[in-house]
Amino acid sequence: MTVDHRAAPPPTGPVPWDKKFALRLLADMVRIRRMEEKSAELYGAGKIRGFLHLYIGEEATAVGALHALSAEDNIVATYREHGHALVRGMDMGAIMAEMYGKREGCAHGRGGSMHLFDKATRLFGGNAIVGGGLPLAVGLGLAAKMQNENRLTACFFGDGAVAEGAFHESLNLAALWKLPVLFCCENNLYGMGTALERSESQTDLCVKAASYNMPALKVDGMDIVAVHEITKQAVQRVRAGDGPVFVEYQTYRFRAHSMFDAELYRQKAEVEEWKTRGPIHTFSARLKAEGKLTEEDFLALDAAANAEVDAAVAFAEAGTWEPVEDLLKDVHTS
Amino acid sequence: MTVDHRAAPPPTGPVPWDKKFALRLLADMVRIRRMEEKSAELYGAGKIRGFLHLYIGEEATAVGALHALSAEDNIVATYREHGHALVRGMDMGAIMAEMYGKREGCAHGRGGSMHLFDKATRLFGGNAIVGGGLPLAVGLGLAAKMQNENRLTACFFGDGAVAEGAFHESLNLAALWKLPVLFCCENNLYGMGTALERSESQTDLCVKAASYNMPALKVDGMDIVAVHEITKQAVQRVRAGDGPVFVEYQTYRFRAHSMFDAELYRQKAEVEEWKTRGPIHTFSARLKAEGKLTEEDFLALDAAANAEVDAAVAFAEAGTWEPVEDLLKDVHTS
Amino acid sequence: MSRRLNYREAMREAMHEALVADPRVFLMGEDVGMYGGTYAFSKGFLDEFGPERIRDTPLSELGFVGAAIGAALGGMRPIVEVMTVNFSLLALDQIVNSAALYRHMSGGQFSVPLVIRMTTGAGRQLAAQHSHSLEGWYAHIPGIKVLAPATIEDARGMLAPALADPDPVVIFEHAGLFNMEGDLADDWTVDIRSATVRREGKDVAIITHGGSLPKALAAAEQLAATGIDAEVLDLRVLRPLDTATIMASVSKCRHAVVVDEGWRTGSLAAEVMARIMENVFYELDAPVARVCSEEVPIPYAKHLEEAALPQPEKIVAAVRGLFS
Amino acid sequence: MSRRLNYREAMREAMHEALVADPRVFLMGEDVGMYGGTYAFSKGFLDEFGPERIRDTPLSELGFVGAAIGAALGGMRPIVEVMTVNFSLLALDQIVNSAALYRHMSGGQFSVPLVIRMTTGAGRQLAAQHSHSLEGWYAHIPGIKVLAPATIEDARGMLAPALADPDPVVIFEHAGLFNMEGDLADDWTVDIRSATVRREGKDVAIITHGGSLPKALAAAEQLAATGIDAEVLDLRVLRPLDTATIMASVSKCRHAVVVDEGWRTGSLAAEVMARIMENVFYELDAPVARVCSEEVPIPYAKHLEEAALPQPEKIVAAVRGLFS
Ligand SMILES: Cc1ncc(C[n+]2csc(CCOP(=O)(O)OP(=O)(O)O)c2C)c(N)n1
Ligand SMILES: Cc1ncc(C[n+]2csc(CCOP(=O)(O)OP(=O)(O)O)c2C)c(N)n1
Ligand SMILES: [Mg+2]
Ligand SMILES: [Mg+2]
Repeated sequence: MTVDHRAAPPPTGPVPWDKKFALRLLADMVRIRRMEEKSAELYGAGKIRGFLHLYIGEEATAVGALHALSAEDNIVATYREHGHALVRGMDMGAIMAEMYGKREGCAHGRGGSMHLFDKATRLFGGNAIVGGGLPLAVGLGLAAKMQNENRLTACFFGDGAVAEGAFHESLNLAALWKLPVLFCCENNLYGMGTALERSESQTDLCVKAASYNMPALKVDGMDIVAVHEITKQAVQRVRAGDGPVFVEYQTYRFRAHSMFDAELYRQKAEVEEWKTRGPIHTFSARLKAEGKLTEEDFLALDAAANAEVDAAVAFAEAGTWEPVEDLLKDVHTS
Repeated sequence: MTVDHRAAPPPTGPVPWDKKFALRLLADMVRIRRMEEKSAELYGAGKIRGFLHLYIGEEATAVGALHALSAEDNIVATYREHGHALVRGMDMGAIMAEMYGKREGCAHGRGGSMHLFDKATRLFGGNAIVGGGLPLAVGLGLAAKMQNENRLTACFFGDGAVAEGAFHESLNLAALWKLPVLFCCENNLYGMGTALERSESQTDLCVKAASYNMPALKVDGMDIVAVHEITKQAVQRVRAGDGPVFVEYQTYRFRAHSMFDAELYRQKAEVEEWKTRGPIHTFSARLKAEGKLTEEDFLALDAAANAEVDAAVAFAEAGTWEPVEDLLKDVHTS
Repeated sequence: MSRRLNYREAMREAMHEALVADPRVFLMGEDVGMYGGTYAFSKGFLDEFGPERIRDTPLSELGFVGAAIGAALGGMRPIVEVMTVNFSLLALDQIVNSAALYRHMSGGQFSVPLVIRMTTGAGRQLAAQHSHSLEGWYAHIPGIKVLAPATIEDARGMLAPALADPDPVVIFEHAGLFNMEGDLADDWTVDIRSATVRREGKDVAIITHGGSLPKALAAAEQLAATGIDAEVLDLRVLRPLDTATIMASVSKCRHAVVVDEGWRTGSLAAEVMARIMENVFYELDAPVARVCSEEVPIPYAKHLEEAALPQPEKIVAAVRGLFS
Repeated sequence: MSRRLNYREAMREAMHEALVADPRVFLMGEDVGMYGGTYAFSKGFLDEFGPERIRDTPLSELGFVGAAIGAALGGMRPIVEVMTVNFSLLALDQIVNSAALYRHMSGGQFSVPLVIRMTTGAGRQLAAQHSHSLEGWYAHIPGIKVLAPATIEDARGMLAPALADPDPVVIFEHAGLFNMEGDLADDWTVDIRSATVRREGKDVAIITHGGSLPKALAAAEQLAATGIDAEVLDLRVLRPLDTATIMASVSKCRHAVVVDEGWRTGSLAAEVMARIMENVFYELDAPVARVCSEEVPIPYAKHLEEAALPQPEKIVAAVRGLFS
């Protein structure tokens, strides 16, 4: 499952899934892609403001990983979480309305793009402090263990977060206390403009994780099949009750870090090379080669995604503003 | 050099040093021991207040390690630093007066036991935040490197500090930037009342350190010969300019954590067993066996230590109080 | 009827009660278990409740406080002990950026029913890194409640309502109070909403909290001997401040001194003065004064430490200043 | 003679000058190098000064701020950039427990000649975790100086004296000011000791700093149109506060409003009010009012964020309130 993160060939090979499942995952990747493209457009149009971090290029990770979880599991994510929220089951309209800052958004416009929360699907945010979600995930794991609940907590974070003290303290606590936490490291090689090798003395993040006495797996994050299969294995191990597992998803973001990034820190050619490994077109090609996907199938699911996006935007546009009189709502429960 | 930390036999074997050097190190251990015993007594008598952390049992570490350094090197230590301060060359009177809170103390009574500082010997404290010294040591290393100074920074810290985020961030920075830092981990198996295996998922601290791509050595911290020789090696490697080195000194404190500790967390028998490995009597025995130490030698150096302690106490007793009008002094330079 | 116990025993009893009453409650922090609690607040708990519920943590303040927040999100009712406020600086990100914000950022979907306890204050010659009084900082943060039990009753009674609160509550326990003894009435009741008058008076309102309360009461006695009848108001709840009770005392006495162990500039005392200015300016017969810590890292030496902190004599002098 | 530039350019020039002037000066922080600076303050520096002196750091706020303190102890003159005040919570332990205390704890042996720069403030819809204004917290700590450049001149001029200071200096740069343009006189001079009157007036002193200065000036213009002549005082130096200049304005105007983007309770505004109470109580014709942020984590939605922050209209209303 190890890949050379920089210059791996595009993912190929058989897809061990039935057509229905394969198309579902493909459709989810396309849904994310279309939603993100629209978000970028809406940012340009001033409909979405603040910081906006797109998941374009990384779709295989959230989709492959989240489909390996059950509805009882907890999710903790970062500010780059639109895709996770969507795949986890949040309504795209509620996501879009939140990014518009509308009352109909999941947090009534209080949170915005970086803070999508959804109690129904156990999405505990949307955290915009790098590494900030890791201790929370440990605690959610602790709560599940103490209450004998059969749920794990999947915590998504980037390669940049690995340098934070929070990473260290959290991995140690989870391993020491044998908590049901799945650490999902989305290694896209950059934390903002800082390349991994300029951030870590040890760039093999699995070696770092393993130093906590925790199983650590790495996978080609552009290959949704590999992502899903390895995550299933990892989930099984976590559910066995022997403690946390770390998975490094080796991926890449095709867009800028946020909407304010001149991308001085990487070469256009590098981005282009990675695009040849794009998770959607490579997976589509594999499915087509196996006869599990026709061009019509793809067009249909793409059209559905676009329709969903249009509906979500319409929903957000039609949304209302939280009354200013309610400014102080939800600071405290009572 | 690896020892089983729990049940190693007392250190034995040849001492590869001439008599003069051997006796100097022995004398330093005895000086610390006598000073610490007196400090405990003075604490009981109310002369020293606040928190007092004794180094009794751990003398071989500071003495063996510090004698491997040069006068140009920087030292960063913890609240358990009396021994380091003394061996580094601070006047015992200035130490004692500081613990009395007297004006003649190294910090005019502002710092007390936990905050011994000495510009002349480049002792940058005495830090009472667990792990707090580690980032400072990284910075001192950075300053030395940027100024092309041939000095390393030795940073002492306990096993408990390894769990702190500061440890993680500091080791990574030092290794990433290849800084001349010697990380001296005094692993005495407990952080206050918490045993190492209840604090770390990975109890081999060298494995942890190595995960930063840093050479990591472990040594029997009760064996001053081993401590000194391995530290010399480590120092050489640091001076070579390839970055930091981590040394784990496996040691044990014979006394309570501080003066307020009922020691509920460890067995008397364990303490007694460790005492059989006490650094002073085992080293003395080895020297005697080799004919490098006579009983008279020992009595003489012990007497000298006691005399030094008496003089230090007299100095502290005769000391004066910083005038209350000077309360606000030294908050800012001007 | 009443019985005699000290502050430490009172808090210990409160925790014991909570642990017995609710299986979701657990205690976690550095050395709360095997060591018996840094200040012996949880002595014996490990044997009684086991290591799952009396959970010793590694030295990872950011991590375990964050974990407590997560556990609260996950349905537990953690009591997390940060050994002292000094080390809480390492955990502030989680307290301010997670615990305090989660309810609001999630549009009311998630709340964090967490109690954070920490020792605060100086007075034991622990020097600059172990002597902070940062209650005022915490009281600045929307989304958390801040309590400062300064009596046996409050040490005994504030924990239960704090645990019942669906949102994060921070409790500051001043180290100078731990051995203080007092009588606890059998029918005590304690809320976590109001300030309380600890000594009635009519000439000046001395407004304080936590470790400064005994000093304020001592000052009031000294003042009484010279004919000044001081009221002593214990803020008790530092966020949200009980403005009405403060104003009632100040309006009555027309003079006020605020006593706060925080450093003067930016102290909680400043906030109390600002509120007095806003609410009862015209009822003041003199400007409100404050007695705070001097603007110096707290020194080790006893005489310097004493000089740095509020003391009854300084309070007396400040009160006299109002009438001169 | 003068020339036109914006805040960002002014600060960039100041850093450039410092880097050229003193080989001990270096800049370190997240994305100061390859990325060109989060807010482009250091664009081009990496090429000009190289990676040793324009040092990109991993995401390790505690570690690299502590390292900057260590480098200062070791003879360098670091400028450490913490991307925003929000993330500085992770580094607070090193700032408060090391940088601020080392001189005192060492009895004057060691000082920490360090400059910490950070972006502060809200107003760009970055939501609760990216919108703190914690200058008031920092201004509470003895041992550090706190600056808030709010003009082109101050952005250009405060860095050099901060670097010359032998003790730690924290500089807060409000994100709302970065694109503000202004004229810089060729003979500008800037100190880091005094508050400054930005607009003279006689009826009310509006006392503010940082990102609220333009709002206060806008409010003053609106007030002028209705016959109220407001003086606008820019605190500039938040620790130590220039009490004399504050009192001069307040004594003259006999009315004051303090404007501060911090949350109301425990804001720096409270400290200013407390000092006014202590110093010029009898010269006030009305209680001092304040305009601060509402007690809510800053919401994302524009209309809610605006409602949460000080605005010229609120300042105008507060001033009018004093005269009604
Ligand atoms: C504690 C903290 N420091 C800095 C930032 C600013 N910041 C936001 S995202 C980011 C990069 C994080 O990189 P990584 O963890 O790899 O995630 P990615 O953005 O690549 O998904 C930075 C530096 C922050 N939000 N929080
Ligand atoms: C950040 C922080 N947390 C907690 C403490 C309280 N404390 C002081 S010493 C200590 C134990 C540290 O153990 P270790 O690092 O192993 O050093 P040792 O005392 O064994 O030499 C603790 C918990 C502290 N001073 N700082
Ligand atoms: Mg990344
Ligand atoms: Mg230890």
